[in-house]
Amino acid sequence: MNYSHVRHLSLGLHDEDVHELYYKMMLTRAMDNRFGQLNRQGKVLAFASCQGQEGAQVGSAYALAPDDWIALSYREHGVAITRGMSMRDIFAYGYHRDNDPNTKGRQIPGHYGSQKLHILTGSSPVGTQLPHGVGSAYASFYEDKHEATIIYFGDGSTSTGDFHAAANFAAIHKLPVVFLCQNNEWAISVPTKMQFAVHSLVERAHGYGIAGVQVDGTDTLAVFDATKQALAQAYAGEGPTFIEVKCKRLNSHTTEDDQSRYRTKEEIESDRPFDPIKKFIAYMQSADLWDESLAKQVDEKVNAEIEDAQQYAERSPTPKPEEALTHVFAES
Amino acid sequence: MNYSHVRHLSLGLHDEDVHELYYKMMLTRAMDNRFGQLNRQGKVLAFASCQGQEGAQVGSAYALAPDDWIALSYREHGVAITRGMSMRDIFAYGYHRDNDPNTKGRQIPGHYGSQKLHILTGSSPVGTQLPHGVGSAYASFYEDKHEATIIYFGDGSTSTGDFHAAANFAAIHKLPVVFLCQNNEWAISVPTKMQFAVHSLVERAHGYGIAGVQVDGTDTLAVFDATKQALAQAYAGEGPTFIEVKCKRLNSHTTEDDQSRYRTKEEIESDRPFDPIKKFIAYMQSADLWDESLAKQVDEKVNAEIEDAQQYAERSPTPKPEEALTHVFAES
Amino acid sequence: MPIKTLIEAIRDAMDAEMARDPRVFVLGEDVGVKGGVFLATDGLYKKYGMKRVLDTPLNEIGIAGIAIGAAMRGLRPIAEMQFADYSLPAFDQMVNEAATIRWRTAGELSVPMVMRAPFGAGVHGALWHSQSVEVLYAHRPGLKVVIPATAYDAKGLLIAAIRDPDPVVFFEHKKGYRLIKDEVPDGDYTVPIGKARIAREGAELSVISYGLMLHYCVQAANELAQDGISAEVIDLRTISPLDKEAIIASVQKTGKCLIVTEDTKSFSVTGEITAIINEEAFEYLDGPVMRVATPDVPGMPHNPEQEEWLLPNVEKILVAMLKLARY
Amino acid sequence: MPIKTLIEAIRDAMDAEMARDPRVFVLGEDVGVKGGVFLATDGLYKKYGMKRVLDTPLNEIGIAGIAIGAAMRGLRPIAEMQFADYSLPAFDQMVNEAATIRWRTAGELSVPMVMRAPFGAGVHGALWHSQSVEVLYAHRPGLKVVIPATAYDAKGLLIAAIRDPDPVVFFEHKKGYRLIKDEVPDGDYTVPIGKARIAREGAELSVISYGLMLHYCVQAANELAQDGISAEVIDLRTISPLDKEAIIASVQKTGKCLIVTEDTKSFSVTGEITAIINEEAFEYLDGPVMRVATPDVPGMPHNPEQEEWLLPNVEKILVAMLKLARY
Ligand SMILES: Cc1ncc(C[n+]2csc(CCOP(=O)(O)OP(=O)(O)O)c2C)c(N)n1
Ligand SMILES: Cc1ncc(C[n+]2csc(CCOP(=O)(O)OP(=O)(O)O)c2C)c(N)n1
Ligand SMILES: [Mg+2]
Ligand SMILES: [Mg+2]
Repeated sequence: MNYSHVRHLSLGLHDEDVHELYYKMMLTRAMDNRFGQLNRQGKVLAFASCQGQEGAQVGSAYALAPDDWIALSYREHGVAITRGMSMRDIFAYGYHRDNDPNTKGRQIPGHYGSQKLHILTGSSPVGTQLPHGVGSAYASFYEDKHEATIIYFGDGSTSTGDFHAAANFAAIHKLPVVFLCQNNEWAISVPTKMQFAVHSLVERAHGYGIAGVQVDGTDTLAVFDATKQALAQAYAGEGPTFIEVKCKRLNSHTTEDDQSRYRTKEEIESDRPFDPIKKFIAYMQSADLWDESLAKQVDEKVNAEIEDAQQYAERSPTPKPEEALTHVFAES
Repeated sequence: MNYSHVRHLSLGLHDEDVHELYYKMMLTRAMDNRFGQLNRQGKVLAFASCQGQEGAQVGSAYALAPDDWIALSYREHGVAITRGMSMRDIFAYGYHRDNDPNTKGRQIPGHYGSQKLHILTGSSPVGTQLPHGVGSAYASFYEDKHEATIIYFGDGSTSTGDFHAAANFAAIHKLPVVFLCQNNEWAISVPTKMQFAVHSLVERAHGYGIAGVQVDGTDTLAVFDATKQALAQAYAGEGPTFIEVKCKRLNSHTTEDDQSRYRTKEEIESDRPFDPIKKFIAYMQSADLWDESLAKQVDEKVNAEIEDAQQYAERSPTPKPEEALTHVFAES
Repeated sequence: MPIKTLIEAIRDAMDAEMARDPRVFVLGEDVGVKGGVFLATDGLYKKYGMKRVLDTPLNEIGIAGIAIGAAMRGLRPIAEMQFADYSLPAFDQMVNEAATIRWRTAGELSVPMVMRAPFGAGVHGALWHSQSVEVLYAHRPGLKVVIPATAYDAKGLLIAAIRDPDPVVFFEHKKGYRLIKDEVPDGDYTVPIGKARIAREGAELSVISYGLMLHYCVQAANELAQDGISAEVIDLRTISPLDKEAIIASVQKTGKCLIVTEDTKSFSVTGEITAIINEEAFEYLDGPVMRVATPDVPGMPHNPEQEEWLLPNVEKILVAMLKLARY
Repeated sequence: MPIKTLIEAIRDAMDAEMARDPRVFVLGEDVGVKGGVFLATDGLYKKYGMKRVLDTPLNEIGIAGIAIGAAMRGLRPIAEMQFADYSLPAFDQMVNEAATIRWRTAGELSVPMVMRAPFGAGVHGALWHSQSVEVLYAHRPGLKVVIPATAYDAKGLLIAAIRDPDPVVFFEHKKGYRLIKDEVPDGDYTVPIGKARIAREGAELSVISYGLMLHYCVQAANELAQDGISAEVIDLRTISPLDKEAIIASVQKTGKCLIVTEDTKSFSVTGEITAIINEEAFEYLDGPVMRVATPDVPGMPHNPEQEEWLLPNVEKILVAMLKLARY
């Protein structure tokens, strides 16, 4: 039968899930906008915006089971949020406060890490999280655990030696890994045509004997669906899947970058329509899951969370300078 | 018309070329056997035999033009010999003598290097020669020279980050590179099924958008043919080609290794028939280019060269100890 | 003479050499249209085109390895690592390959390349935008390691590095890019690699440093002068090979030595300098060779108060100088 | 007690820990069926199976990076690098990742892994089968670097390393694998990481070393005793963090110190040790801290005469000891 008008049901998602997805994306967007403002105010000192990639991040993370593990880099705010990291924790981190549970203010924002949320710590060196994620999957395999590890990385990361090591090893041992590549078409200022000669990164995946699929990153449900299927394959011991999520980087690479140095105004503008949130709203409307009052409710809830989190961060203590010397090794 | 009974003519090779190929392979085999003996006598201190891979090495190197460049590792004695390195130079190297033109006795045998012969210096770290070869091709492209660079490496080398960097960059810029992979089925004791999950390394090449072809390494003319075609494509600016030459490693990895530790006697024996020289003799017979007297001539020529080279090496001086301190930087 | 910043001097040097020598080209991440994340190559892509100002894929092994191959073929590559911290994936190519090629071929082949990268902390860049890794490269004979402290030296040393027949690792202090300003002649000139300079003459103690820290040392020395203590400040300029003569001459004159680095203290270049002084000027020492450095932490924290607390500064240097002077 | 070689002690340690703790596994090139190129893992594949004795593809980035990921998940990986020289492709993973993870997460995550590798020269292995790279790893806080000199210590230190909650880099001298033999108890025991030992008591000068060189130092000290000069020999055992107390105590006692390493001299660990002695025991010094090391060459030559000429040996150490004693 034809589910097309209620596509989310065909994916096993209830109406509440759709509203939850909408809420997570709105929360991610609001947090992202606020961090941008706080950066201009000199309060958040560096930040990599994920605008345009919320569908890729929220859609995929929503498909994960609590036991699954996550390896990420620096742009996956939507993943941390969907995974359940509180706004207060995220802002305490952005404000490099002592109560930042991710890094105690030691890292630049975005390198989330949490035992509770099963997030392996991210870092700035591009690609290094890929072997970590594969090592995590090896641990699940080693202990015969019904778990998968999803690894988030960008198009540029596929050029690294770390990616090569990770993809090859995962394929050889059919490890429970989901390679979630957000192809936002840029490695800072280097366009994909200067990064690789293949038309799709799925071809790159095939070079390792890894099954691959390309998805439209503005279609949140499609990302959810692809991730669910990849996870099922992983749990079944059928090996890794490479998901290339095509999306747009709506802002500059980071607050340190100015994309107008390497892209025309027109180019930048032409990306604007590729907004996963706009597209998701259209879907909700088509599925009769949208009305102004709901939108208003979500906006209010989101704003309240952001305001509360910012106030929390601003009144949180900064770590003592000498505390920078702790945790070099396990304290015995 | 049907050239099958005179296949070499169809490949643009004259009868003399066939005899030359035979001679180079016999010379390579004899040198390889002698180095093995000299190792057991404690005169050559370490050696990686290329037996079983002469077809891959001589056949491909014979296709090169004098202007082409070569990047190699440690097993390509047949390449150095075909390129014209004298037996005396090769033995002076094997005996780590002062007049070793490759390394002045500083490197273990096999890491050939020569400006005259257009051989970039080889080294032990596996894979590092791949970006060097691509850099050499970039230099040819940069200066619009009608040259290609051929890079020799093994199956195991395709797992390195260096391979990944080299293949990807060469593909992006359509550089004049021939990736000549000798798949001898082993990285020391690690079989290919533990090295990669693809059926053929040609699939790996496709993951970079590189054209690939698989050849039977016991068929010297097939290797020659594939290399010629790859070079033509390179000269024409149509980019790199990946040639997977399937061959057997008839001896242990090196004189330090004992393959009976990880392979059964039967397995080892079952490889013996895959000898490119036997196969080439059969071809010569089928093409009426073979008779006992020729075989005898070649044997005598080869033995004379080997004997002369060994005597030359044995009477050559060893470098002065303190000379190890020279050439750290350019002497001004 | 025009006053220029460190970053302008770096750009000048590359521009001058690219104009002079067609074999010189730049490769790295974002060096092309964007002009580099610190704009070191700003304008060069327009002027010299893609072949000579090449954006590479994100793989430092390749940036270094391809530069090595091109250099063996006679080109003069300048390989930019976006941050010194990110040069480590290329470490194997630089120390196992670039450093060894001339020696292992007894001069048959060589690698006239430059690897340049911004290093140093103070910009809240945290663990991977703050590192000092010079000692890692200095450890391998066959590599030269250069770190300019002034814009004048940056231009002259970088031109010398590009013309050098051997591989040179060239680090530029990112906080100094716009902070450091001094007179830089137009046109080309070289400053010799391997020669330190006396940044400030003095008689009672020697202070040896390099990079941004050098300026803090000079400031501290000037303040110390007000207490009537005269300190000599040596700017190493080249980390490897070290200018032993300059180091020893100064210590023989003053009898006391303080070494200042921004790197974490243990196993930094300060150790080798101390050892050289011990071996060659022990009898002249009127006090222990002392060190000011960053405490041993695995990375620089993003938190600015912590970063400031950890890093050497004029006050810490001054305290150490006084302690040594009074010894 | 049974006499065992260094390599047997290493194998014992891994076997004992694998038997005791199911989280312990080995990964690396040729560690499986072949049992490692030096047979360090001989028999373990048969005993523990492929999952726990895993042959990897030829990629050190992966060996280290996968070990780091598995360690963060609570396993206890032992990552074998076939030669210390070939650990450099993994250098970025080890220093930028393994070393920083506990600190950068303020203890939330950690990396209880061991990276082991054979190091050292004397086997005519030339440039890439001879290196001493300990100082490169020692430079980064967050990594522990261990080098045993005896079979007893090798077993006890490796077991301690495997049980250590943080990443430990463990180097074993390849020439010592069969040369070094001493009493090794059966069963398991640990030797504490971070503690040096007095290998030979003495009064007139201190000799500090580690690895194979330690044995040459003891031999030289015994010969020196025949000239009536009593030298104390310190076996560092751990390169980072250094046992400062042991170093200082010995120098305070003897007033003279010779440091011996097989590494090339410049920027080797000898510099840091000299600096520590300067900072903390300067008043006790009756002579310069001296060093015996390999001259600064980019690699070890294959030519055996040259190799022997370059490497430290008992005679060179003895000459330096006499020079220092007579100072
Ligand atoms: C090893 C390394 N080299 C260079 C950099 C500098 N850098 C940071 S992000 C980036 C581009 C990454 O592109 P991509 O993987 O597509 O991720 P995106 O930023 O587009 O999300 C670069 C070059 C780095 N962080 N690490
Ligand atoms: C970076 C690095 N890691 C490990 C080694 C040890 N090693 C030497 S040869 C070899 C296997 C190479 O296999 P392959 O590329 O197939 O070449 P083959 O020896 O079969 O010709 C290994 C692991 C090395 N030399 N370099
Ligand atoms: Mg991208
Ligand atoms: Mg092979």
